[in-house]
Amino acid sequence: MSGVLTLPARRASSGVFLALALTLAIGWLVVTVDGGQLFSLPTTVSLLHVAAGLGLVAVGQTLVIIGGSLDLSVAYVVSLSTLVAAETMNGDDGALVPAIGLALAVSVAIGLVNGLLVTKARINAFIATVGVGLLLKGYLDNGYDGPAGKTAPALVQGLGYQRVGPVPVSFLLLLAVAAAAWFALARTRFGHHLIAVGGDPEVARLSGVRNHRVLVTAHMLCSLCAGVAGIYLASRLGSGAPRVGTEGLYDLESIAAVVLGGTALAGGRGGVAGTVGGVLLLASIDAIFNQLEVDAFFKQVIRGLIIIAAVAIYARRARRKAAA
Amino acid sequence: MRVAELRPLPRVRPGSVVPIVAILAVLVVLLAIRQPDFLSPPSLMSFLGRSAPIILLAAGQYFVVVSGEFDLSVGSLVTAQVVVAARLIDSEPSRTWPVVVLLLAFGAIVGLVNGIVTTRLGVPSFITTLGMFLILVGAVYLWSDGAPKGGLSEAFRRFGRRAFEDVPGLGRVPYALLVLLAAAGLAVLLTRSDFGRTLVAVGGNPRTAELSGVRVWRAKTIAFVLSGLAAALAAILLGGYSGVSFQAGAGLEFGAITAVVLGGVALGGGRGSVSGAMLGALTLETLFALMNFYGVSGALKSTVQGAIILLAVAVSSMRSSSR
Amino acid sequence: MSDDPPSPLLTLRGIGKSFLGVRVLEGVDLDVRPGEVHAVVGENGAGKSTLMNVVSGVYAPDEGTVALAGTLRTFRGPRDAQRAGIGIVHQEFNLLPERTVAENVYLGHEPVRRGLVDRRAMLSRTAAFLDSVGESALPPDALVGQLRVAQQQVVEIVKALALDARLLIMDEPTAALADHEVEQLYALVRRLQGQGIGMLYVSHRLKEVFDLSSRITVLKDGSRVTTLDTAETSADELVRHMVGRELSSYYPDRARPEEVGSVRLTVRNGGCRKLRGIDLSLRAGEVLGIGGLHGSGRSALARALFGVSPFTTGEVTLDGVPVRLRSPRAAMRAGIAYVTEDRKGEGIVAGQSVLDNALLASRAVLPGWTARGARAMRVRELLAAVDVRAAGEDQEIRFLSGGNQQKVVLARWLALAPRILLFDEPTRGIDVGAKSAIHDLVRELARDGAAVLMVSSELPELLGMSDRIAVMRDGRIAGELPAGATEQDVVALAVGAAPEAAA
Amino acid sequence: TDEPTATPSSTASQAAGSGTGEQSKFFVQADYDNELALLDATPTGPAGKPWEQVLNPKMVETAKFKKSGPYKVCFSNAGLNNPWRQVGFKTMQAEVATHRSQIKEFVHVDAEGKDQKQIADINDLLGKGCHALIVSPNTTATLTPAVEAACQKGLPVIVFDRGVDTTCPVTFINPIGGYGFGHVAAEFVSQKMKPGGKVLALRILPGVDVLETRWSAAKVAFDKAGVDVVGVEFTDGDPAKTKKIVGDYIQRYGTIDGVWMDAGAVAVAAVEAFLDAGKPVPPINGEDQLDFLKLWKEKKLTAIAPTYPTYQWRTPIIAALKVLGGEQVSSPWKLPQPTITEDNLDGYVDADMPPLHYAMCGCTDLPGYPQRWK
Ligand SMILES: Nc1ncnc2c1ncn2[C@@H]1O[C@H](COP(=O)(O)OP(=O)(O)OP(=O)(O)O)[C@@H](O)[C@H]1O
Ligand SMILES: Nc1ncnc2c1ncn2[C@@H]1O[C@H](COP(=O)(O)OP(=O)(O)OP(=O)(O)O)[C@@H](O)[C@H]1O
Ligand SMILES: [Mg+2]
Ligand SMILES: [Mg+2]
Repeated sequence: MSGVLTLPARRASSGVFLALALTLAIGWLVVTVDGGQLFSLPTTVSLLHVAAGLGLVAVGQTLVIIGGSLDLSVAYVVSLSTLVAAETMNGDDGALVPAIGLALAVSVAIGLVNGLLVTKARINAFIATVGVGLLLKGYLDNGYDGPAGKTAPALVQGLGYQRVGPVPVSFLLLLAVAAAAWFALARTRFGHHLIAVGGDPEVARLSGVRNHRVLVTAHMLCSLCAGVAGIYLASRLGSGAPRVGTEGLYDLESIAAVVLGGTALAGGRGGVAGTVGGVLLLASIDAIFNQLEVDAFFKQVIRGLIIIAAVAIYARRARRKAAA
Repeated sequence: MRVAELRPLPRVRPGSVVPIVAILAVLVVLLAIRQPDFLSPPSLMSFLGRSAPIILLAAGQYFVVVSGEFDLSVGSLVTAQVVVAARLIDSEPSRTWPVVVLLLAFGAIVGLVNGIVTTRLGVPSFITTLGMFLILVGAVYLWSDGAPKGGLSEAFRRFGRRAFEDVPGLGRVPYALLVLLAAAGLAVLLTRSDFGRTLVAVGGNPRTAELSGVRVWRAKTIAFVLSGLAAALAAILLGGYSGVSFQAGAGLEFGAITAVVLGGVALGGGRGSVSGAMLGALTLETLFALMNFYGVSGALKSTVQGAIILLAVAVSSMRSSSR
Repeated sequence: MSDDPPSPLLTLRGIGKSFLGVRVLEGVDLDVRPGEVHAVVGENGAGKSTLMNVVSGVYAPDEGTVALAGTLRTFRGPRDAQRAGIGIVHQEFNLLPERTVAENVYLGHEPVRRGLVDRRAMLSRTAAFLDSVGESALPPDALVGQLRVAQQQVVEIVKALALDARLLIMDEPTAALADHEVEQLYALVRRLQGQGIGMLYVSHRLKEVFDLSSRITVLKDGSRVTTLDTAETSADELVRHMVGRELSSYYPDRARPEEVGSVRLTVRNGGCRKLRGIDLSLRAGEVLGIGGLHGSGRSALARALFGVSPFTTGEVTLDGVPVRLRSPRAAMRAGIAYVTEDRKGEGIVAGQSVLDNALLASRAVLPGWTARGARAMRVRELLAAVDVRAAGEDQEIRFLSGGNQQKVVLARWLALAPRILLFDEPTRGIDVGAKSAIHDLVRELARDGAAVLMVSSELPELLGMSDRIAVMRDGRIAGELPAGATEQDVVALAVGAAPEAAA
Repeated sequence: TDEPTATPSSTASQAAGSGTGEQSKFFVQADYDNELALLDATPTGPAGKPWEQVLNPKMVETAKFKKSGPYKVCFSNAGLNNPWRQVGFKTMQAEVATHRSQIKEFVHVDAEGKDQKQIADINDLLGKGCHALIVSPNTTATLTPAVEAACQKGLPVIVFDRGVDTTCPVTFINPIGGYGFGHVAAEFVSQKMKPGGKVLALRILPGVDVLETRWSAAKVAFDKAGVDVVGVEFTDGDPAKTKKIVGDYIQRYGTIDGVWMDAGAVAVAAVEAFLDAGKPVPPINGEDQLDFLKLWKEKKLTAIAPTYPTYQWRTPIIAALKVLGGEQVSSPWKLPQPTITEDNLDGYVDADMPPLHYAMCGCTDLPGYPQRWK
């Protein structure tokens, strides 16, 4: 009686890599015609650096979004983390480890608060994290009137500027973090439960999943990633910067990257691989337009269009699958 | 239908306006203590007048949110509208009305595009409107290459800046307030109408709505158009109130969404009232004034704001908890 | 307490529960012995599911105690209950469409090896369980969203089994199952009984109750009416306890020839993704029953006629005029109504009031500020007519019992005074009382000249209600039977044992 | 910190309860003193061309950068995200246009106000075979490493507007700077307003070094004058927010006797707040943006407009060509920083330029004026 079923592929992420390949191909063509070089060493390095920063945040963001939540406070967490790290190091390699530890601890703590607000206080994630963001903003605005602290030289040389061929260490770090996240989602109970909570909290609860615990953990991991991103930026900037996170638009950009990667905002569906693809896509667009010296505002328009178009295409393919 | 024995309904239902009214009351009291003359008609009138734009945006946002979507583009839309208005009017009074009409049309069209892309192309509205946000900001900077040009006519600025002076009893009645009252009235009427109720159903369960003959895509699109129109009105009042600048609409989208949620509207749709949303916006504005009057230092403002918002939302979500 | 019967596995004493001041359960006593199937019956809203949810830790009781094998238990949540060895098949599906069968079955207690989820074990064990319920054809790595309602029901059951529970609760496990699948369930239940597993069995299908249970507890308005030994009671007595009055176990009279009017709707060679070569005609005043196995395309047919997933080939005529029913809206405008089989997912707007739910369709297709008053009146009458039980017309519908929700959905459609009604499992999960009410209603509609198409997996209902029966198989109409056909005839056509009789 | 090599010192004057809060860590007494000295210094260089003039020149050798043209000049820009930078960049482009013979290619990369993007941009530019690199850093401290990396590449680096914490660039170009701006405005406000009056300080946003130095200088002035600063508010450059704040302060204190602001963006809004409240507009400072200047003239305000001239965007190009030509340049290259007062106001008001145009663009003689700036 049970008719044979045709299962649609569960990877929506394949789409983003297609988009990425296309973008790079077209970009390369245009840039070359324009007399530039898209894949020159410096350009590639810059591209990967930009990707590393956003990527670290976006991977964390992926986790909360898969859990049906959202984190709009990451930008401030990033800034705070740079400051905590740089101020604790204060240019001294000896303080490297404690500083990193402290920065990450602070970040995780913020994640904990986010998580508790979303679960225990039952505040919608959007508001909860915007609220926490405001709290942090106030602290940063009030406490810092500019860059502060000094990153340990070792970190600057290492994470900040060290490369393996054209690939910055920071990008390798991103890959490592992404791999870890992927593993957590696919191979641990936490991952399975997180996807369930994102898919349908009630079902998860009735199936004996501890929804709150799972979501709080996800939020802590998200902030942790933001913290790591902060440390990377501190290593890049040589000091703590109170507004680097917000200037970088890490909150919205990370979400955009996640969705570009084929993760459903509603939760319960998606993956980290796609997110990395989404980040690379955004970074490549940047790089290409840089080469072409396109006006930043025009670039913004194109970005908007590309984001919408890309997601529209996924939606289309998804529908076709459903109908097939 | 048999009403089985007297089963009392829950006091505070999810989506009720009770909590927000309470919160607002508290803030107003605090404000009155610190600054008694704040409640004097003239000052109250001007306060309501200057709060009109964000309240309008909240009302517009309500329709989108209750239908289960987001509109993150309103802030940039306001900015775009103000800048466009300035350049088109170019301090030429005679162009005021045509431009006003044009702005409303512009707002409606942006809403329409948001709606169509979201419903017909199946792009999550968070992304659609985020993209629209980028596009609008980029486009308006591009178009006015980087710095607003021209200027707004007095006739245009009147709407957001001037008032009927020395009205007996009230002192002054800002035009903005009248615009607000009219729009608010319409909004409430709309939520009571078939469309309004249907929209809530769409937000609650699109499948059911579709199978009951509701054109879900149409309902949602209309919601976006309403939001766009609200943004246009807000832009007209805001441009009038404070003139041209690229900052005109900065951050308003978050303001509006926060207000809507404060007002008890559920993100994700299906629950909440437009009056709640507008009260939420008024609460935010009151909070802002409160901090000015209590002299909360510039930098700490956002901390206080964040804390109070979290508190308020937490409280209301607690009160309206079933089970 | 060491009497002759084995000491009870589950003991409930004085269970009480109210929601927001609404009394739902009151002083319910009940016990289940190892290896016993204890049936719980009652009208819609009697509190059956709530009671089951209390036992399975979903709700904490306001009063009373839950004892498992003699020791008192307080569950902080479903998790605790599961740990204590209580498994439950919920009345509504609790599955994640985006996840595989195996992932759903083991959700919350995934097998782990060295701290990592052991997928291989998950798949193999799930496959084993599927075997044990005779669903070996169902791949454990299929996405649940791709499964048919019936298959999902099976996954739901397997999910409960996977907890290897001491006490298994089944809240209307057969609501979505056809009779021969019910047989498989019977076998399973008996096997579990053999293993000394106690079972609470909630169902509106008295046949099953009598086939399976050894004792029956009747709930009414939240309190226990009585507990009977199945051997010593009869359907009539049971029904009397449930509804507190005699119920004619007969179906309303069929349409007399003169009542059957002209042909309203015809389909010629209709086809779509799930249907092929559909030929059928529907007359005013008659009830056309649609039989068949699950997945045979009955819902697909209804959905095609209602324009949800329209026919891609063939021709449909309404009163002789060719029509294209591209969307539900178009169908509604043409006077067609459709009561879906998936109430939770497609039938109700959980967060809206009873009244809003009942008005939904009218508002959509015949809007207008002026008509509102009259419309509201009409809907109120209808809600009364179908006898909805709720705290008030502005109570959120999610707080109503399944049956009452269904009645609200019916009222929604009746408000449009449709000329053609498509019912997909109209009495699924509806109690005997309401059921016969709905049967009378359907027949009445036919009498008033409506053409009714009724999909049903319940053969007695199908046979009792239909003036004609079209039986489907693999997306085609296998054959048509006149009134008075027997269950065997239907099943024979459904499984393809009989030569296809041309319609 | 506009000066390179400047290290923060704690010799900040104490804010004796005059509401200005404690001194910013950006305050560097030495820089402060020498900027105030520069205010009355007389520039050397061609008269009427302030963008070529220098205050207290300290010439440095540049022979080692001498190359034969035409050149490829690259520019890493912090951003174009406000009218000031827009006007400035247009001016720079116009300047480039006047040297078409010597500059064969002018590469511009916009960091969109993102530190890490600018670092990446600079690194990227190093691979493009530029003859000279002009940098307008987004943030002083954080861009330093990248600029040092650029210096090591051996090509002449010219920094302007905001500085970097290193001496490796050939020169650092900017007008007198934040202390001068803040001081001039604060002095004016505290002198013109009624003694013991209440001052409201409006700031755009915290953490932008140029703005911080302006405020820290103003603090010193206000504390010295014993002015009662009743509020220091951030406006995010949003006129609506500004009007609300100012309105509420007027209501709270009955009247405000002086308004100081660290940038002109919201000057007009502040003035309007008083007009709408039916109060006389107190002594106030703005900047050289035309909307303010027009309003000032029209409403006969008691006002002053210290400037941070946009003509400084011309100088880096000029400097780059000098350096590549092996000519000496002054390092640092301090440009004069005129102040607009009642007396010279009419000279700057230009009715047919857009409201947010900066009068001090020194662009009237450049090709494409005025269209390019409209
Ligand atoms: N979460 C809830 N909040 C409020 N009321 C509820 C809730 N769940 C159930 N009820 C009410 O409790 C009563 C019993 O509901 P329940 O679902 O247990 O009935 P049932 O016997 O299972 O009916 P059916 O046979 O239709 O499933 C109903 O009147 C329903 O309205
Ligand atoms: N092979 C299939 N793959 C995916 N979904 C299916 C398949 N068959 C049926 N369905 C879904 O299950 C629902 C019911 O299936 P269908 O109408 O084909 O059979 P049915 O006779 O109505 O059985 P049921 O009682 O399960 O509804 C349909 O709405 C359809 O969407
Ligand atoms: Mg039930
Ligand atoms: Mg069916």
